[in-house]
Amino acid sequence: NEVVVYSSEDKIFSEPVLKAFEKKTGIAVRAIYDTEEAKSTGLLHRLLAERENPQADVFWCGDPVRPALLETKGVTTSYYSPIAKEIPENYKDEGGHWTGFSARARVILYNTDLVSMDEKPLSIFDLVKPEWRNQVAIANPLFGTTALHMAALFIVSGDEEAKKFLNDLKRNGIKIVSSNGEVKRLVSRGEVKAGITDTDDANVAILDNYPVKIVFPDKDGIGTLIMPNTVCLIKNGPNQENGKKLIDYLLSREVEKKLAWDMCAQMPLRYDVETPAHVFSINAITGMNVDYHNVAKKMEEINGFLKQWAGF
Amino acid sequence: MKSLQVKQLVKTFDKKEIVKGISFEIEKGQLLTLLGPSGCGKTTTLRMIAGIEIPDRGEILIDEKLASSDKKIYISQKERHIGMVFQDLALWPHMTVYENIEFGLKSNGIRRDERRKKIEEVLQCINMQKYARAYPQTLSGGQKQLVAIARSIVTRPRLLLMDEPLSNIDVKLRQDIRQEIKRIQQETNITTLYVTHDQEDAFFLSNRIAVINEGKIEQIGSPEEIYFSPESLFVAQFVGESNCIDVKITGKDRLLTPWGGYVHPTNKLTTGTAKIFFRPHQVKIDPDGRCEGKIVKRDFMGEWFRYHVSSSGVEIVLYDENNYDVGKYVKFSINKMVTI
Amino acid sequence: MKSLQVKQLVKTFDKKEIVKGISFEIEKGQLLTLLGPSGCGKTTTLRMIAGIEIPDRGEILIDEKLASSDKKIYISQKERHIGMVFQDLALWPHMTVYENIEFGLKSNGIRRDERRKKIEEVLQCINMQKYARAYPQTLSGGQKQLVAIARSIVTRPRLLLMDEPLSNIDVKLRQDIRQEIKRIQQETNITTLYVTHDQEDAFFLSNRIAVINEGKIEQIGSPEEIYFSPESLFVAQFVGESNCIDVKITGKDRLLTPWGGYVHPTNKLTTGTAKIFFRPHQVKIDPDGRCEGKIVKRDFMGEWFRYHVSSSGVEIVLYDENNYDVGKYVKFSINKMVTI
Amino acid sequence: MQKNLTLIFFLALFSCIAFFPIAWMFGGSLYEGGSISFVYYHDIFLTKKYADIISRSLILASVAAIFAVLMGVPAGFFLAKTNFFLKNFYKLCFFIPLIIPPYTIGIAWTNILGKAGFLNQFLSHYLFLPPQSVSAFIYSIYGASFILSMNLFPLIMIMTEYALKNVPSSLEESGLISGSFFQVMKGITLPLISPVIFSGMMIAFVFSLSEFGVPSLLQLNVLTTQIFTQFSAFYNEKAATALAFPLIMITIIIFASEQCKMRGKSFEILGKSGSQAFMEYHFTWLRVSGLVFCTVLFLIVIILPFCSLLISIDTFKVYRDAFALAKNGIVNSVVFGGIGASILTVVGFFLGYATEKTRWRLKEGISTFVWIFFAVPATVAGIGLIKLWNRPHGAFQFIYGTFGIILIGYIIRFVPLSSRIMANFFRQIPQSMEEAGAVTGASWFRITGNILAPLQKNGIIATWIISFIFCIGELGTTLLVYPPGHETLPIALFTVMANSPENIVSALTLLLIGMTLLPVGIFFLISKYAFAKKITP
Ligand SMILES: Nc1ncnc2c1ncn2[C@@H]1O[C@H](COP(=O)(O)OP(=O)(O)OP(=O)(O)O)[C@@H](O)[C@H]1O
Ligand SMILES: Nc1ncnc2c1ncn2[C@@H]1O[C@H](COP(=O)(O)OP(=O)(O)OP(=O)(O)O)[C@@H](O)[C@H]1O
Ligand SMILES: [Mg+2]
Ligand SMILES: [Mg+2]
Repeated sequence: NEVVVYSSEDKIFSEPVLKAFEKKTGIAVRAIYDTEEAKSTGLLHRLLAERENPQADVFWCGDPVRPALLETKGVTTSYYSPIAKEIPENYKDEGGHWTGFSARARVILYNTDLVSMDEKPLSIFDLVKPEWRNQVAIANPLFGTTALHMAALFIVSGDEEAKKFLNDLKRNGIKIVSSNGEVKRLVSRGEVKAGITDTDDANVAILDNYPVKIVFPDKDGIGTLIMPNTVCLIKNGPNQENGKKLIDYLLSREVEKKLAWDMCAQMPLRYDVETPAHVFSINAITGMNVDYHNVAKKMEEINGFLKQWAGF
Repeated sequence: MKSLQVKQLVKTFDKKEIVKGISFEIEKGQLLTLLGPSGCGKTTTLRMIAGIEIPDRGEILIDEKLASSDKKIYISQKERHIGMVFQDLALWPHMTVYENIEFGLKSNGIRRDERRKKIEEVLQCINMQKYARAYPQTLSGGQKQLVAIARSIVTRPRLLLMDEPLSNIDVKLRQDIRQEIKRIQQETNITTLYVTHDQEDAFFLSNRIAVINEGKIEQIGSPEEIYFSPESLFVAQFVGESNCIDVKITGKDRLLTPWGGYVHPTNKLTTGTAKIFFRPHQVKIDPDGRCEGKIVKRDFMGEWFRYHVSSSGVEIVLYDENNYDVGKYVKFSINKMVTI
Repeated sequence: MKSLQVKQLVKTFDKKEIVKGISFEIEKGQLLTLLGPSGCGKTTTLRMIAGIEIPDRGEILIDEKLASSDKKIYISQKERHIGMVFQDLALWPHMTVYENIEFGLKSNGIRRDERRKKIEEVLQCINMQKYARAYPQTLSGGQKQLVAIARSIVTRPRLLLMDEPLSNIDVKLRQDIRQEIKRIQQETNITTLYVTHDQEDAFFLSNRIAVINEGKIEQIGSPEEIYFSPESLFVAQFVGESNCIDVKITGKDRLLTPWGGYVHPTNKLTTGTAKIFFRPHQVKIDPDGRCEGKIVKRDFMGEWFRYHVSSSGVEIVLYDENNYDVGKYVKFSINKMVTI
Repeated sequence: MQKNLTLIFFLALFSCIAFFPIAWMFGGSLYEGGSISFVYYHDIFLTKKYADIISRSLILASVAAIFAVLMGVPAGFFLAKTNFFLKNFYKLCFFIPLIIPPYTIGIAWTNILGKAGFLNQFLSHYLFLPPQSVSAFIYSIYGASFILSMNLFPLIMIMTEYALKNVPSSLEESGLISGSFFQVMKGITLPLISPVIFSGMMIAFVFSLSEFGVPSLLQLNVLTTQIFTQFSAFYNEKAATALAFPLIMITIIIFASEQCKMRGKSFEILGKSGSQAFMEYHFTWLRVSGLVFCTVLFLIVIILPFCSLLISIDTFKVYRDAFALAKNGIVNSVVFGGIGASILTVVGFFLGYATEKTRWRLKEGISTFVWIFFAVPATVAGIGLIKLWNRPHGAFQFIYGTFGIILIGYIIRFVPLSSRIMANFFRQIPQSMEEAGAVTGASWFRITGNILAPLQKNGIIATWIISFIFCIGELGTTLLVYPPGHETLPIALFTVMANSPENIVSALTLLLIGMTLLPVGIFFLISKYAFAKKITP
């Protein structure tokens, strides 16, 4: 009586949730977590390689795009969780292959020792300005959430715009680092003034009480990218039923709340889950208006460009 | 019955032929000595017989069973029941003297108490009992060799190969060990193949001696044969000291030597030149000898003096117990000689 | 001037005293040989002189400068300018013969072409030119030793220590090398300390011989002294073969031997017992000898036969060129004898 | 016979385990659109871009290897050849960099050499190096080499140390007669152990060549990061595999060159006698310089990078949390590492023997064959393993579902390593030792047990320790194949690394160090007594 879950959400956030599920249902959860070093793609490879003879039942993914990939490779199967009705439509796959829940967003993290309140960037487009020369860090746009962010950006502001923007950033000496964690590290240590990263990384930096603050960019412009966690059911997993149970649990209000109050400060997709002061709820910030399937497609298109942009 | 037959053995090291078709046989319980200059291939031969080196050509039969033929091995090292004293000993540094000797017994599955008995016995006869617990590298050169000997004989092998086992052992002890080896070898009649540079050892121990030169056997025979009737110049000169002098054959059994004519069998020849050969102690200094010469060099050799005497244009070596000064003129006579 | 002085040298290995106060001196250009049974401490002594082992007590002076005193070292190994042939050679396996010999020259900062010249020279005189590029493990035992010798002499050291350098080399070659060593040693007059078990070598090479027993020197002297007038029973028996027989002293210069009374200096003693001692070849078989005995054993020794003759209750050893059968009764006479 | 059967068995064992998954991957990369094709190889060899990448990889690896030798050989030398204050403490500490994943070391160094790092500020303040250039250095190829060399030098250190312990004093004594200390070291001692040093260098080289963590952290464009990009940005595992091909080529070339260099020479040195087992020198100046060198090294490779770890840990509670996160991993690590190391040592022993001591005609071929697996990227190996072993059938499931699959991973990744080390230590055992045993009629097993193994003692110790550390540190492959609940310490470390408070990470790192050093330390003690018979070469 067990369920096997692969989680590419950071272990320290996801493990407590799964433990809670264990306690609640008495179903033993056997989890495998991913590592930052491998850009959280290790599990993806594992899922793909195990396709012939799946070992996992559930894949808890940190973003809504990789499930799309799995779907196309025929790793996942569709499951409409009853409880998912409470989740807004655009955070769900109409095919039922994945369902989103509490979300992260892309933010600008800046170091308050080096940047005063009124100099702080309000839009990612500010970062091409000369005063930010050599003072901005971003994770390698080929991987992880940054890749999503770029793809989304290309969609909302058109390829030409986006390409130009990126090239300007490059010209402005932006530092391309290995991961969002790195961005966080550099900003909080004051190696650079600001960087583009995820809410959870940013929040941890704050809790480690480094002199950093968050900006949700382009509030009154294109908005920033919101990335729900997603969960999907693996085709022919060993314990389908328990898998579904776990999915139902993960999508529950309870979990969204837990994740909101945890260090990762994930934003509930439900409007009526109460959150700590520093955690906005979705409606409080302007999200980019994109369809994640398109984002997935867009990534395919542009990562050639990004590859040479990032110098690989 | 023959315990060892070697037929046309050939071994080549990086394109240099080292052993060039050696053949010999040893009867059960006999001891054959290989004599020969450094680098003539003695060790290599031994190693091939032991099965360590693989011959390029030739056959080896042990107890008349084919052990190896050309490059093919039929009897593996361990079935050959060989005891070997390596020229460079190859004692095991991580084992005490006792364990070094014990190893062979162990691997022949002999019981512990049995082993202890045998080992103590053999330690006795090389009298090294008090070194049983010592590690080889704390032993003196000679002691190491003794251990190596002990290791090789304790298993009472069918065939014993000894490569200069006594080279680092002092004369006195060597004589005892020699006796020991002879005793053991005869009692348990182990067939033995023995390599030495010490001609005393060779003459004392051997039933037969094979003189090897540059990978070929020059002569096989009893010590006496080898010593007194060498078949080739090499043997004559290699074994013991000797004088070789060119002579004219002036007629049947007539030789013209630097000291005038001699009557001596010339095996059928009636003309041409030949060599006569005689040992230093076959020449005697005596007042009424027919040859005379001047002493040009004197070496003290312990048992006797060695004199280099130059006489009628040739220099000969002779031994005498008495002490004559260099420069003195002496008369001498040649008691025995051989023509080659 | 003395190139080497050793005073009361003592060395202890794990509580066993191995060298027990050895003292000797060597004049510049002289050659001293250490003779002694296996394990008597010869190598250890050499190693201490070379500075490899640190003496527990005693002084070593080289060219009359204090090299080490008790446990303190004053002259480092390198400054001692020593050439040494190790008993177990210790050639460097990763270097060719050439490189092995070259090392010493290199580290004495000799120029390349210079080096080549010297090395070729020395290879010449051990005639191993064609092995210059060979690696030690591909050499025969004797060849290895030759390389070790070459390595030790090529640097023309001030002091040459040779530990059984010829043990694995055949008689003929040994004689040549011996000559070589003697030549070099005399020409460049290198002081040499030489260890051997081969008494021929010892007698041939040495100016003086030191007989060591159990870490103590029994006697130092010229070969003749050692051989003919040994000061102790040990020396008498260790060097060469000898007969020692108990006799009664019946009066001034009167001895009663098994063969009746002899007149012989008894250095002042007029009564009691003594030992007489004589060499096997100081006994001659002659029809009108005054003693008679029965041949109980005959060994063929190459140059001569060794006979064990039992006569009037004692067994004596004698050499004779002629071949008598075992069991035969022979008359013999003792030409020389010494009392100890 | 016994001998050949045994050797062939181990050879076959390794081939089956290692060859098929890897062959599978490369086979796949040659197979595109239903037919054989070279699309993925084509531009690797034909475009300038990859030429640059490969050359960059080569620079990275060579510099790292050289640095590692420069640090490791002297360290090993001092540890073996003299005796000084805190010697054993240093010896143990010097393993730390090898234990910690290079990625972590990288972070530590970017921390202290980054613009805001204290060392950077120190340097720029006192040595007037512009902060830019310092941080530029650490983010450059050379920075990466530097970091990797610090990660790898212990490997060379320990190999050097134990090789030196095999050099019998008599060979140095005969040198000291005519040469000074330095001349002897330069002319005799070091050349005698050169095969060991050389292969240590090779291992360091290949390791840096195929290491991914550091280059990716520093965003260097080298082969491994390219491979990773193919894997994780394009999900194109065939292209990725194809990219691993140059790695293997380079490895083979390096290896061949080593084989040539050593041909003909002999390093059979054990069993020679001497005044003691091996020479230790007690010149004061030597001890002092040993102490100084090791202290400086200690400051650079241990104190500097890891003091930040220590200070970042404020409360003891942190350890409890860290322990709670990792306790499962700790047990697994030690158990798997222990078993893995032992297996590696055994297999390595026999493969090393086969490639060094037999008369087989093919042995060079074999050693090359074994060696190339060292260059296979962890991810390729991992995926290959999954594809091969993840099948519904019982046996497969059994292996795949248990830590068996992890051990198999270890074998693929590290048998090349262990067998190489063993082989080079075997070089030092004279043939005659075995021959002398054989003529007594001893079975080969007896010879192996009573003669070869004891004589190989130092080799075995070195191999076990190195294998153990590498096993515990293995991440790339284990991550892909470990069954749920079997995570090892590094995995525990890396899975919580992202986004967990720094002090937890530090605590975990320290745990990792402790958990590795403890067994190693214990092993030192055991090995002191286990091989009770002191072998004094
Ligand atoms: N492994 C080898 N590789 C190449 N040449 C070798 C090898 N072993 C021996 N030789 C050569 O073979 C020749 C004979 O060697 P071997 O050891 O049989 O001589 P030997 O008769 O034992 O001489 P010695 O009496 O000095 O021991 C030597 O010239 C040696 O150089
Ligand atoms: N390192 C050591 N440890 C303990 N005992 C030793 C050591 N070296 C030598 N010995 C002992 O010292 C004694 C003398 O050794 P040494 O090598 O000097 O004898 P030797 O006179 O050279 O004998 P040989 O003529 O056989 O070489 C031997 O009994 C040996 O056991
Ligand atoms: Mg030989
Ligand atoms: Mg000696």
